[in-house]
Amino acid sequence: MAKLLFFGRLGDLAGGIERSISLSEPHSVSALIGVLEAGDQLLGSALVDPRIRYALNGAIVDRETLVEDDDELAFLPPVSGG
Amino acid sequence: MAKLLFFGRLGDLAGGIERSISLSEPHSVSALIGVLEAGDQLLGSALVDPRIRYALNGAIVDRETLVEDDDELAFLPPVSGG
Amino acid sequence: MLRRVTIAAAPFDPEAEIAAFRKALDDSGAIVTFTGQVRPSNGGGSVSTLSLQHYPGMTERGIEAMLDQVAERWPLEAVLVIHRVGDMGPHDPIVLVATASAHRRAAFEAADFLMDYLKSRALFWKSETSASGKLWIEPRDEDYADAARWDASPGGR
Amino acid sequence: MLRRVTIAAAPFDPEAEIAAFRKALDDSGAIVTFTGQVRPSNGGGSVSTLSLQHYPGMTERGIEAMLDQVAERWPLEAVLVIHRVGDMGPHDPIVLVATASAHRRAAFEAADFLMDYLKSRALFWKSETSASGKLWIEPRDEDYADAARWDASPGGR
Repeated sequence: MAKLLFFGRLGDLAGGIERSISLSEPHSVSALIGVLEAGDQLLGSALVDPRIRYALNGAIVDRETLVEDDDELAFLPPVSGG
Repeated sequence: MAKLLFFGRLGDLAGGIERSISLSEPHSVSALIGVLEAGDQLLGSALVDPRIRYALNGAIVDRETLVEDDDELAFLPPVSGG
Repeated sequence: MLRRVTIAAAPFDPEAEIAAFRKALDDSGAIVTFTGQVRPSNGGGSVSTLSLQHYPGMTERGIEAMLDQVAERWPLEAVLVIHRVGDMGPHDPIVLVATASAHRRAAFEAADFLMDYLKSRALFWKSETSASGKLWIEPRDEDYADAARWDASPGGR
Repeated sequence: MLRRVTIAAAPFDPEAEIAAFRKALDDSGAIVTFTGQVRPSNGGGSVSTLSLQHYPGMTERGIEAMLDQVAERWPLEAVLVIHRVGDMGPHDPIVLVATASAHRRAAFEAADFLMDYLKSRALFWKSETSASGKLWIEPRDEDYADAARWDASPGGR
């Protein structure tokens, strides 16, 4: 299972911060978003917002990067701390 | 009596922070320095250093300002706090 | 450079932390601290709860990488970063940054730099819950502009 | 703007002062503090005593006038200045400046500005006594340059 993490307002859209997905073969980040979009169009379109960044196992990646089973993919909306 | 105050290294030269001087008539700051210089040339020349400022009763003045008996004249060398 | 980074899930006492930070110093003459706390009202209505979320592991690594930059740019003896996560109420401390150096310019600039990073680039997500509901907060334009000041001048301002 | 200026002839506790300062705040989200303390060694030999002298009355009026400028330039809720006079040993606090505002830029700039003033323009005279004797300290060129930054830009940096 790949672990998906939705931070900030994406967690509200996804109905929770964490979700698991079984990947029988590697998916690009884009393809994975496509899978999510098929189930929830609102979430899907939020995930392709140009300001969303993607972190694979803790490192920022682009949408062409392949996600495998056992990977952790995080969706990072604009941050705000302090 | 006019009160004279010597701050910072001027106090070391003057042998103390405070000194009194009796002024029978008003003296300009310059004239007063002249009186002090007559008694102590080293102190006198330190007091005309262009970086020394003069405060009469708590306000910065120039060397032409008149000092009267009962006034407080302070000699302020370059400051350093913090 | 002594450094400590803490992501705190529970309330912390800024002054106790500053006292401990200062006590550990050897040759520093200048200590700058920044404390950020929850404002009772943020523009419109009164805020009941402010919530901060982070990405455990990645958030800390981002801050540590920023401290590597700080260590290269400024001659600091020590730096401290404490950042709350979870739910906070009015006046609760959110963040503490402390820097110490021989002279004050380095301490001021490094604290300023770190706060700009924490406000607009570190991996935190902030929401406010008030009578009118939950609102996700994004940095103000000013926060982005503040952070960008440091990109142009690698040697400090 | 709440303000407090203290010339302290006896040691003070910076963190206790910061805690009291912060507790009195209402709507500030940002608190910046600067603490200056005696360095055990200042360049050459070890310093045994640092002494600060002021001109009672005139020194305080100068700082108050500077706070008038601060109040005009930055939207602060509160500002605190504590400055030691008399004899101090290594690690003793010399000066504390604290500023509080809604957002952090004003608090940072005002604290920075006040320290530049206190270092090179306020009426204090500082001497160090070490094994090699007593030495009157003057501001570094950097202190004068720092203070001059504010003259050119009336609206802050």
